[in-house]
Amino acid sequence: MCEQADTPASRPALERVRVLGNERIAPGVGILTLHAPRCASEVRPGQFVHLRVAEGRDFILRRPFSVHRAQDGALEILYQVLGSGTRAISLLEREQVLDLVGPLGRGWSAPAGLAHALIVTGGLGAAPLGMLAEELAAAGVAVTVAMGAPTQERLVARGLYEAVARRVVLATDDGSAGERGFVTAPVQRLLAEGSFDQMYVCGPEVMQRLVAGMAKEASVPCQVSLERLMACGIGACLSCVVSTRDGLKRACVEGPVFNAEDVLWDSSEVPPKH
Amino acid sequence: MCEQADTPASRPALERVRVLGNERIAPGVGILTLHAPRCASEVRPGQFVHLRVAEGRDFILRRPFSVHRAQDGALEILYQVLGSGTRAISLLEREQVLDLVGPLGRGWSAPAGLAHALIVTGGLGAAPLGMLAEELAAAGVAVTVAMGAPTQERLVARGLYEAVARRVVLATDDGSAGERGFVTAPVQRLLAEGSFDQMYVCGPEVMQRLVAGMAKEASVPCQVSLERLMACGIGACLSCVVSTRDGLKRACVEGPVFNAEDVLWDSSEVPPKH
Amino acid sequence: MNLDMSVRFGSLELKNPVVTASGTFASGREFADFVDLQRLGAIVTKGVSLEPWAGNASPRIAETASGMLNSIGLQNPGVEAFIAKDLAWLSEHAPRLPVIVNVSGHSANEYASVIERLERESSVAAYEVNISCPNVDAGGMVFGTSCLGAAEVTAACRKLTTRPLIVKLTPNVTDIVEIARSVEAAGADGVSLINTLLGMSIDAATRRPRLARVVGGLSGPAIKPVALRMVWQVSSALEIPVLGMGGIMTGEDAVEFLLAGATAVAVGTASFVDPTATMRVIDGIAEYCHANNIERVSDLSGALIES
Amino acid sequence: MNLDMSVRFGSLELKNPVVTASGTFASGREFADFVDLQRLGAIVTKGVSLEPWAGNASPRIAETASGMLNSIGLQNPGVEAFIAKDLAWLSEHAPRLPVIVNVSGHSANEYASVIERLERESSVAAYEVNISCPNVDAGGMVFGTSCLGAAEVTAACRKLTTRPLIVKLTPNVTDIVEIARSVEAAGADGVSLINTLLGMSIDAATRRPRLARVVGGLSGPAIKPVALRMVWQVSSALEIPVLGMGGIMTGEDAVEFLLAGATAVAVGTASFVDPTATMRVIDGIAEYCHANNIERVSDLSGALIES
Ligand SMILES: Cc1cc2nc3c(=O)[nH]c(=O)nc-3n(C[C@H](O)[C@H](O)[C@H](O)COP(=O)(O)OP(=O)(O)OC[C@H]3O[C@@H](n4cnc5c(N)ncnc54)[C@H](O)[C@@H]3O)c2cc1C
Ligand SMILES: Cc1cc2nc3c(=O)[nH]c(=O)nc-3n(C[C@H](O)[C@H](O)[C@H](O)COP(=O)(O)OP(=O)(O)OC[C@H]3O[C@@H](n4cnc5c(N)ncnc54)[C@H](O)[C@@H]3O)c2cc1C
Ligand SMILES: Cc1cc2nc3c(=O)[nH]c(=O)nc-3n(C[C@H](O)[C@H](O)[C@H](O)COP(=O)(O)O)c2cc1C
Ligand SMILES: Cc1cc2nc3c(=O)[nH]c(=O)nc-3n(C[C@H](O)[C@H](O)[C@H](O)COP(=O)(O)O)c2cc1C
Ligand code: FES
Ligand code: FES
Repeated sequence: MCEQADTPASRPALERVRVLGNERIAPGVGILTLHAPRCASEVRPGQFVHLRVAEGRDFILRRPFSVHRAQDGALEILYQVLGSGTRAISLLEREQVLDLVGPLGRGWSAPAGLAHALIVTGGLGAAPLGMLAEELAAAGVAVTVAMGAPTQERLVARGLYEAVARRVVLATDDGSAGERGFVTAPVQRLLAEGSFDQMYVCGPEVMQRLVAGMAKEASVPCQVSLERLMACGIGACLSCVVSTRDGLKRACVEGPVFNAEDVLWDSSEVPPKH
Repeated sequence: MCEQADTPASRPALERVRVLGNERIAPGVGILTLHAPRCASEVRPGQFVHLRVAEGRDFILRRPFSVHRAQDGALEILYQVLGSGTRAISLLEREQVLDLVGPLGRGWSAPAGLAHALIVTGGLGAAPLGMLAEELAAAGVAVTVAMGAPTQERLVARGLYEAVARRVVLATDDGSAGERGFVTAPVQRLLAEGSFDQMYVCGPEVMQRLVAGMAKEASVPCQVSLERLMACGIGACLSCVVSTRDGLKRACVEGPVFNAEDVLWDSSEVPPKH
Repeated sequence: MNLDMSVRFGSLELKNPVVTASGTFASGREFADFVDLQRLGAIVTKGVSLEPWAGNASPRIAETASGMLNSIGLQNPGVEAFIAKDLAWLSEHAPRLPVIVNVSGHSANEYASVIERLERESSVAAYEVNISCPNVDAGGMVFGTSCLGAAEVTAACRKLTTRPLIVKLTPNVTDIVEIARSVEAAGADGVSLINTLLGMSIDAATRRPRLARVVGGLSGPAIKPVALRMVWQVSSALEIPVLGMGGIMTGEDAVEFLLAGATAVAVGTASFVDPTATMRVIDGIAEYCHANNIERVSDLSGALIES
Repeated sequence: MNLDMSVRFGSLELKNPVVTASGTFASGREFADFVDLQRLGAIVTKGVSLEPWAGNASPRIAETASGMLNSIGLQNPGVEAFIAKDLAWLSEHAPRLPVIVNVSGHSANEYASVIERLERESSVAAYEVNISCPNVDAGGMVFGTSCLGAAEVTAACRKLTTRPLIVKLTPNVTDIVEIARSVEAAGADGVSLINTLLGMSIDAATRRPRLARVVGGLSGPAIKPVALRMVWQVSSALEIPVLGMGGIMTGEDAVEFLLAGATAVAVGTASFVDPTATMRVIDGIAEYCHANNIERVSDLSGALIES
């Protein structure tokens, strides 16, 4: 189980990794599979890796990506093409070698005696919750998942969640799968119906904030995973701060997963939109 | 024949080209073959192309390379790995696409009635003289070649010259082929023996200067090909100037081939050595 | 949607906001094989001085990370030869292309004399007065680094012409706004920003500077953040328009300069990497406007959302 | 051949010339998984102020061509927390590593108060006084852009300590030598060059600045030519040693700074790209020395061949 995520047992390392596969799974979305034995064996759900997209000078900064799944020495990263770095990632081919720093950050944590968890994903927010859903299910925790996306085909990792969850509820902006509209509506209903011990949320920051508000009203503890621009990824540069009740916290080491109630949403900033 | 080189009939163009082959032929020396139909059909002996080594930001400047040979839509470039750009060239693989600007510059010219030409090469200086030797020989001109290099294996393009020249004289620093020492010694002897109408020289600038001096003493007209750092390659930036009796000339348009007697060697500068 | 690409740079009407950066495009002839010169908003010529200048010793350039250094040193054949060759060629081959002549001098008088001579030529549309070249000992950047010097040259030139007078400033100063204000007060109709940053490159293998003159001017994408910042600072503070430049490689880069407050932009080093760069930039701006429902390019100037 | 990597930076003995650039290495702890801290010549800590500083709003960084902008704004927990946490950690985990504390303030008094407090701590080897941060409104770069301001802060700090006092200068000035001379005259034992260049980045898609504070400091390989030039200018003019930095990614880059006249070098942005960068730079300098038959790294300083 994943209690350990709270105090990651592993230390990050710089690791040379090899591309095992790179598959397009939806328009502008792909899965990159990396041979990264050290990181794959150490990573905990919700942690991330800091990827060097290419040698040379095209990218001065690494790019942070959550680990979607990890097994047998392989890491899966679910990525969305947004800018130059993710475009370069989408062009990576089998056998290419790159490097990463990881595993990094504080992942999801499960309270003792967790019986029923509600996972809420929005778009690519499905990525960092994959490993968690698998581990929770394997440990006998009941998992309900609410997924939202613009369209049916953008409901990435839906298969994974359907395989392990007791129930998966879908919402799409265009109604092409599940109900039409935002995922917040089904979440509201689920909270009214069910009795959850813990919520896990990842997606656009505005969605996370709304869902966190619902969790609070329903008195369900809620964890969120926040994105920030990151230079170092290891806690040194202070580029990734999140405003919390305890002051500024670094998303790369004290996050990316935070307890929703600690986050001061008003003053936190989203990365530039595309 | 190559009289036209004097007034290049063709205009340069930006051309996307494809790598047909890239072979290592000596330590740190390779032949890059490019599918470049437009340039290959227009280029004259002694002209060069300005190669974009890679997209992205690793190289702000193009790299100038003489055309070694051109036939059937293919250009051959003989290159020596010196710095980051030529290292990147050495890693190019078949089917990769890059672009070039060319053909550029003023190439070798042949005086009317040329009967016997002496070609002198030093190291990679063998590159820009390949096409010339072939064209002269095909036109019935007698060609004698003096080649110099550090070692036998660095006598690049020796096969080409042996195939078309009446006589090829070799000199290597270590004596591994031909006589030991610089190519200047055999050139001196050849000039004493033979009666040449025209000399063509390319190699390290100090060698070109010495050979040009011998040519002058022997009253043989002599053309040299000079290397300069080049930004634009098309005559706009003035980074490539050569001091001549008529003032500063741009190596990229008024050269790279100059009449040796016009060059003011004292004030001309060599590119940084490695 | 009909896209209006034209901009007014002071009294100068340009069919689009893209011009060439001085010294990177010669006087156009060398690029005629690659671009349709008349598609340019204007051509800014290489620097022209009263007498011929020989420029600096070689090597004159060095490649750096996302940039290059140059120490050409304003080599040029002098104003008479410029008129006889370059201006004549332009009048014949690109008669509808506005010509902005970049002017150099060792003293305020020399700048003024070049302009005085060019006033007799009808094909000159405007002047860009370069008080910012880091590659000459007297004149050049010396004027551009003090308010007094900058104003002195500007005033001397202003007296001689009613044509648009653009003053090109150096970024190698503590307070660019102060300098810009002083040239505005001295009568400039616009400012060009930025000339090159003073830099240096060393070859560890030979232990020598890569440039014969040791230091030179840094241009290219490396300097874009500094250029954008100065364009933003100056255009916020001044009334007169800004010609923005420094590392523009694409249409999107150009749009960034417009948003920062530039009225028009110049493409420099990019033309070395890609001789068709100016055309790509024009096309890229048009694409951006189409994608973002912008009907007039001039609406982009200063449209940065700062809240 | 036995290679002597040690250098003397004023009275400071460093086992090699490679230190960390302030603000890019925190206080070392975060890098302990990646580097052997005690192999560093010294650690330069992040900026420390008298009271806690909250820093600037987010976003605080932006990537640029061969560089990055930051507007962290010197967020730090104040000198007391620094001593209790960072200095204590360093004393325990890297007892033989010289600690150079980077000092920030809004006024000359505030700088002095930080030093006054640190004087009581035996594990501080030297101070680097940052009068060059472009990311704070009062203090910071304001002092670094005038000779008077620079001298004032230097003198205030000098009075309070006999430890080596290094003053970190901003490149955003017209005449770096003039500023450097004034801090030398005011008692500095060395200068650090360069802090970041003031820059800006715009997202054309959103039409917004990429940094919440609009402008920020440019670092990384893009600025290396400017940094080398300033190191060369200042080390040629001053008696006191120069700590050179700006875009150092490799051992060869570091050698270039030494040749230009730096006595030691700092690695900054490179540590973000590669957390082991400092070690690679140390190894790279050693390799260069072996390949070039150099027995003492200190012989490289200022060994540029300029003829
Ligand atoms: C902890 C963490 C986990 C993440 N996990 C995933 C994931 O599993 N799948 C996925 O597709 N994306 C994930 N992201 C977002 C991903 O890092 C960005 O989409 C990516 O960096 C964009 O890079 P680019 O070069 O394509 O975009 P550009 O806009 O060209 O990048 C410019 C700079 O901005 C940064 N940047 C841009 N957008 C973001 C963003 N949303 N978050 C952080 N930095 C950004 C880049 O890293 C780079 O430094 C995660 C971000 C964080 C912080
Ligand atoms: C007209 C001309 C024809 C040439 N023909 C050939 C040829 O056929 N085969 C061959 O191997 N080389 C040739 N060269 C030299 C070749 O251009 C350089 O070796 C190459 O540019 C080095 O690039 P780099 O990135 O490896 O070196 P770096 O040192 O990393 O390059 C840095 C900068 O310096 C320039 N540079 C470095 N050395 C030279 C040089 N000797 N001449 C010009 N620029 C240089 C580069 O172009 C680049 O702008 C020619 C040069 C010129 C001017
Ligand atoms: C090779 C070269 C020569 C230049 N010559 C001049 C010049 O003669 N006059 C001038 O005002 N600016 C000159 N500049 C500066 C450019 O016009 C421009 O301001 C600068 O290069 C920044 O733009 P860029 O990054 O797009 O090149 C020159 C720049 C380069 C690279
Ligand atoms: C994220 C970041 C934070 C910085 N914080 C400080 C600081 O607190 N104090 C300081 O003097 N310099 C600070 N700097 C400047 C660096 O120490 C260094 O001078 C500059 O980045 C140039 O070096 P580089 O190109 O190797 O990064 C900071 C730089 C960066 C990138
Ligand atoms: S990314 Fe550097 S502190 Fe978080
Ligand atoms: S390389 Fe630009 S003029 Fe010759």
